[in-house]
Amino acid sequence: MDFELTPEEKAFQKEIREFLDKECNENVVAETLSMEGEGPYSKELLRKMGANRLLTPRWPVEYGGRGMGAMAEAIKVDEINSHHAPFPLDGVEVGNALLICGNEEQKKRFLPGIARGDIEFALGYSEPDAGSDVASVQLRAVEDRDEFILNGQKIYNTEAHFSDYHWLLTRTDPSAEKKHRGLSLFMVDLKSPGITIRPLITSAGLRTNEVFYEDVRVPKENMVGEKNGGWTVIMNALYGGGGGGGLATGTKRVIDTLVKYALEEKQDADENQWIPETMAGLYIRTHVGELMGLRATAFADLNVSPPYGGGGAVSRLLGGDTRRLLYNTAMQILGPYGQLAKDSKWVPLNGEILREYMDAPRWTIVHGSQEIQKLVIATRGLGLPRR
Amino acid sequence: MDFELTPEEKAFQKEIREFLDKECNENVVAETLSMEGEGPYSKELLRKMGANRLLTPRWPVEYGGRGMGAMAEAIKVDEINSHHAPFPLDGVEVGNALLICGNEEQKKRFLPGIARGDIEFALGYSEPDAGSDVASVQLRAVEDRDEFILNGQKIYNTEAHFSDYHWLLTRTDPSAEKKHRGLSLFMVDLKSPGITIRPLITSAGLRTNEVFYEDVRVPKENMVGEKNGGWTVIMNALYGGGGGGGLATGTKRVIDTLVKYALEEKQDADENQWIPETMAGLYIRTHVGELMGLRATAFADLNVSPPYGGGGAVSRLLGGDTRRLLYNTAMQILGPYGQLAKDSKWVPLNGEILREYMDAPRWTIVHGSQEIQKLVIATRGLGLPRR
Amino acid sequence: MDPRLSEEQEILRKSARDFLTEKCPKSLVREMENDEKGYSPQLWQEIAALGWTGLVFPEKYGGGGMSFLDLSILLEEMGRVLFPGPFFSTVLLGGLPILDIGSEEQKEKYLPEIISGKAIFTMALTEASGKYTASSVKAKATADNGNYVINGTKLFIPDAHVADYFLCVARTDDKAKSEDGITIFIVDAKSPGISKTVLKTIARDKQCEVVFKDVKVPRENILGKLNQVWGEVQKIIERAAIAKCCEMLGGMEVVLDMTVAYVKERIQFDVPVGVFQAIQHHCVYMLVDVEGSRATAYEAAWRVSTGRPYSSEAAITKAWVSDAYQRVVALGTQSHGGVSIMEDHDMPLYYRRAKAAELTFGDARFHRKTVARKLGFEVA
Amino acid sequence: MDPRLSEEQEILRKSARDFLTEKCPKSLVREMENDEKGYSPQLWQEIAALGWTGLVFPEKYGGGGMSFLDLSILLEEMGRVLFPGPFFSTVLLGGLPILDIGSEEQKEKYLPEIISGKAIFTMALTEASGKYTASSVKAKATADNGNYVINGTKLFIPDAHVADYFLCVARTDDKAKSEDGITIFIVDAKSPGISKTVLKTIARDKQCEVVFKDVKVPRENILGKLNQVWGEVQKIIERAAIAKCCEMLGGMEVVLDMTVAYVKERIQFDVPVGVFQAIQHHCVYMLVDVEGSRATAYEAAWRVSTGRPYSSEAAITKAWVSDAYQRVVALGTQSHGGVSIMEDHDMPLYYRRAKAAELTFGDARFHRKTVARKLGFEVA
Repeated sequence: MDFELTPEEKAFQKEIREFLDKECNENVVAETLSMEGEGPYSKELLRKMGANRLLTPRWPVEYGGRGMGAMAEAIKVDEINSHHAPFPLDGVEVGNALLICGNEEQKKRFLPGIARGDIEFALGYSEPDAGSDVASVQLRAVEDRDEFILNGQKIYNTEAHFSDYHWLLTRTDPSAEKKHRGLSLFMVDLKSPGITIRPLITSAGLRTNEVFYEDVRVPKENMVGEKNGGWTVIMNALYGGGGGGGLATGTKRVIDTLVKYALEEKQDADENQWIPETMAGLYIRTHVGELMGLRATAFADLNVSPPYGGGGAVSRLLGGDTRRLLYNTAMQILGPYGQLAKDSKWVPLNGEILREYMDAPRWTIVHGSQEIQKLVIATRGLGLPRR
Repeated sequence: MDFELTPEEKAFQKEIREFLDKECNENVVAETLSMEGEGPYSKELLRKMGANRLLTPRWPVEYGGRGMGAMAEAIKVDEINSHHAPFPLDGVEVGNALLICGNEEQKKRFLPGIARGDIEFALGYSEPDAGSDVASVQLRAVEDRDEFILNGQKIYNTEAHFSDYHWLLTRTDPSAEKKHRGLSLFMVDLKSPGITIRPLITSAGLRTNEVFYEDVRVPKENMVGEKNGGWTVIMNALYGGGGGGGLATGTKRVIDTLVKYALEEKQDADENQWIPETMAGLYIRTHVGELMGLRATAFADLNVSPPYGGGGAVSRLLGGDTRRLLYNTAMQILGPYGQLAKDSKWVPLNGEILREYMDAPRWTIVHGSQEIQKLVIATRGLGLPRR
Repeated sequence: MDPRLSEEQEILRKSARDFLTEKCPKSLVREMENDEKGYSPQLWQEIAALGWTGLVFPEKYGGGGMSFLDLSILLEEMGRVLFPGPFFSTVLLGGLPILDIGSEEQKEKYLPEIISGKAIFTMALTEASGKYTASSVKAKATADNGNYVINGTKLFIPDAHVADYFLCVARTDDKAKSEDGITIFIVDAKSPGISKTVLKTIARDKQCEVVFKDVKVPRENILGKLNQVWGEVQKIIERAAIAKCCEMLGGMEVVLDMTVAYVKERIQFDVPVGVFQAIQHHCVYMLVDVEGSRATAYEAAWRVSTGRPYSSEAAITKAWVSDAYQRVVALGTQSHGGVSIMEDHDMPLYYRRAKAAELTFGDARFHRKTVARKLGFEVA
Repeated sequence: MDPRLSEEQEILRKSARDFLTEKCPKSLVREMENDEKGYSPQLWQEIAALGWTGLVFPEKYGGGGMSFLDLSILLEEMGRVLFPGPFFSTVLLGGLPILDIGSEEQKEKYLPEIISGKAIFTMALTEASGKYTASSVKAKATADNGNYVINGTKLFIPDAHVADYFLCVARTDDKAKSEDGITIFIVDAKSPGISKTVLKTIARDKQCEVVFKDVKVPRENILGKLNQVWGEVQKIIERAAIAKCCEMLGGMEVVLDMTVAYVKERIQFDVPVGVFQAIQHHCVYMLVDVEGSRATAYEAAWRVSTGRPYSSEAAITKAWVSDAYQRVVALGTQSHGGVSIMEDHDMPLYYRRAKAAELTFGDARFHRKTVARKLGFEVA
């Protein structure tokens, strides 16, 4: 047993940390925290990261990676988060699935571009009637010689307005008896005629999108996996990354900020006596979640199932709850000042706490609701029966 | 709107409180808190209460009641609880169902006896394979001229060892397509040949029983309601009482005891600074639950559905959670002393907290698990669909 | 015990609901969030004409002579639709305090203005600490030639930007104990030396910073006793907390209703999501919170209405309802899923106001401490 | 990072599990709850013969020379079967402290006795306050003719009734700061003046009151430094807390396993209850708690084992595992329903021990305060 990163991982951590300390300037951070998401400064940074092979450390060297493991990926995610750097999650998720399900031509065509920070993907799963029940997507793809013609609507496609490609789950067989057997996955150029992207703004002010398809044509070679085999592809995208996240530098930094705020602003110890123990509880949750995640990630790198098969999903579930508790507690510490928005007079901590508090529900809903996560853990991890 | 008891209710509260202050002596309390439950002192007290018409205030005068409402019943329950007096719940529950489903002869034969404290009933619902799923009971009742012959097993029948009759749910039609359509309800004399009662002890040291039936004969006139109509009868027993509990004098007394203990024994204010706010939170929960229960009970007396139809089940759900929180908190206040049992050296508060802590899981499991309660509220109260 | 509303109260509720459903759609609520005033003067005149601004005041001043419980029912309805504007400030933090402790002259002067919808009031109480305690009142009023001069900064003051008058709570004796040197002044909002800044809040509800710089107030504008008015201020806060809980109750009801309706309709995995046990349990716990809030808010309002003491009940109610509303919006959002975190959905309107309401007149922790004191603990 | 056990550790785990499955069935656990001694001397000799009592001690004293992590794995296995007896006290509260700070003479005298299974040790630390703080040590040891005389009452002392030796923590200088006047004495349990009372505890685990009345101890029985040993006591407690967490982890695993197995088999409403979402969520949160406990307990044990500092990790681990075990037994019981609240079911054995384990070496709140201090707060 050993809980330390390997020398190679430590070196990678140092490299990406120092890189981001230097390159992730306030323009980039402002874009990350803005309503619109990625902008020109972010794009520039991503290309620089790509040039240094910092975006996809886990991929094979031939596709622009470093051939490292899930732990390197976890280190990267942690550093990106804690620097408020842009987060090219979707491209990496797509690439992971391509590595498993794509053909050689697709891999060569897309992976190096993603790794360089040139190609951005937006995930196109959810539809108005297909939320947690992803298998019921209706966006129709009809074969027409060497193309497919797409018609329908996607929703909550967060990166669509600045991405190059859509990773699109479609229905190719509406008569399939089991609905997840009639799906196919396409990579669609978002500049294709017939695509309309409309902004949708969350209550935290973040931009996401509705994407409408009207007679959009996509060449057959952009289909990933088999026709009607789209379910396998997205399962690989969702769970194929393996690992379990892990490091929680960002969350620990928020805790530090709050501790500092409490020590400076809340000196009335008697009245605020609840704060130390509560913050300690949050720190403990964060630390335990981090250790769980690190273990799951290390098991993934060894290609060994962790005990009970719970793996990364279990640590992510804990992390989701921790996040919600953390920002609720933060708002309580700020008291009436907590309700003040970014550019208000008297706003504390730049309004970041309020922003995160408003954004908190998204974390337990998006990327598969917590209920679905629990179903996956219960049935896959613990082997409980399904209805 | 008015939140005060009526003068008649206040008078009844005063009467039963003064009666129990005087009559519920330490012998009775010892029996109530003992492993075995009701004993001779309890029986004597119940008969005295019956003679004063204190046991069934809600029943019509002709059957031994006072013709009062659900609020009087709630007052009675509260006083019995807070005095640690014996709790003839099952008899009253049986009587409530008899009032609705019994024939006149059955009412005359049983109700006055229950009201006098002469006849005790034990509920016979659960079986090893029929817990929350009561409708799947298997204890078989086969018609044989003017009798039924009973074979099978019941479990968790708490009062069986000191009761006179068993309120027994049986299967009369094993081929019924919907299993709850093949049930019938009998009142069985527990002294009948063929009945064996075996003690089962809970981890809190409370006695409950397994009851075995081997060719036990019960006369037809002891069947309540229609043959194969047992489900209707037990629904009336479980939910026919109406009202929603309400007063929480007992719980508030426990809170007072803990506050006093904390003030005397935990004077190290700095270290125990979590206690006041936590106890206040429990007091608030208790008080809110009490008000909810009182409202539900008052609505029942008016024969009006409360808003959302939630009624008493909702306040009982809150109460169950409060109970668990209360004894968990109590154990934390007692610290290492909390683990000491009744007759140990150094035991605090006579070991009552530990006893209740050990007994706590029973409250969220017995009388229909909390999951079933929630199902009832969701489907009956909120009209959510069933699967 | 009688849990029912009276016939008159049912009529009030129905007419308020009908009126507000028509006149206060969510489009107006959204518009007023970004409006400089934050309310519709025309709608304000309409509710004054309906008698709402005067509902709770005696007939002799032109009011409706109705009870605090009646007012609570109206507030519950306003809470349902998220009625924007200075109604709460004017009635709870202006009119009622004047009715409580004003001189007859003051009542005759100000109450008719409130009742007729002419004047908007608010109370300038809290300061930088954000607390509702006597020691937090640092703004100073200094006697000067028989009049007073006020200096200080008040924070989180609702509707100050449109108020015609402030009840300004200031320290008039800084040598006495905290509780013994506080006085309320009725201050004309147009007095020289007052400057106001609207804060940007989660509920976009126009809470303000108000700076008093050498603001002159005539001696006859003292409301109640000189120096000895903290007990009255506490009563005003407690009553306002109860009233706020009634408003919050209305909001919780709507969140529950819309959640239950949604989960009955929303199909996933070929069934309405309301069949899933997790969703059912979410809804059940929302119901527990709504019904608990109703029970305790109504009881507290009934106590105010019938002249019973209500200090403990205010603390119990605000503690419970503050937490309960938070839980209800969280579970409602979780039950809805993605659709309800979009800005154009109604849920965020309630989610944001639940937080603002939690914070005003003391959060749950503040009130739990009050209850702890009543249980016998010494608590800071 | 490598989350795996070594091959040797896997062998240790397997052999321990096989041995304990055979030798320590629940029937023995139940028998020992009511046994006067609380353990089986025969089984004690068997585990000594297997090398368990000596596992963690250097080979030069006859021990196995294995690591603290190896010991933790053994404790996890003991926690699974609820192994009764003074193993924990003897090794964690007797042998390891002697190994830490004993003189070579003391090591040579006592360690072989422990390793061979001859002597049972425990530590007499806590008193009436029940706390693990320096100021709680009130028992006095007074110098007398080069020797010491101990007076005082120790409470909640595990296995004192069968111990051959106590490490008695007593105050030798009551004028110095709390932390600076404390000394550990190795006391022969047969010394005149010692009286023991077994307390009746929830876990029936033979915690005792031990009264020292004019108990004479020779000067050479001082363990470590005179007056300056509190830092060592803290290390002993922290390490014991980590070890206890490994034991608790074993218990939690079994509760999860038996719950998952039960809900797969138990049929209600014509389906295994494990299909119900509420039951699934119970099990999922149990898994979160078990895996969280495993991660933090293993990391902490690894730190002890590799000579890294472990003070923070002990606090984090004991805080988490104490709460987690409580949640696991509560959810496990709720998922089982009625059957698991019966005394003859295995669940109450774990339910009761979860509470006892929570309380020993500081409960979650105690350790959260330690973590709060490490975050920078000043906490009492």
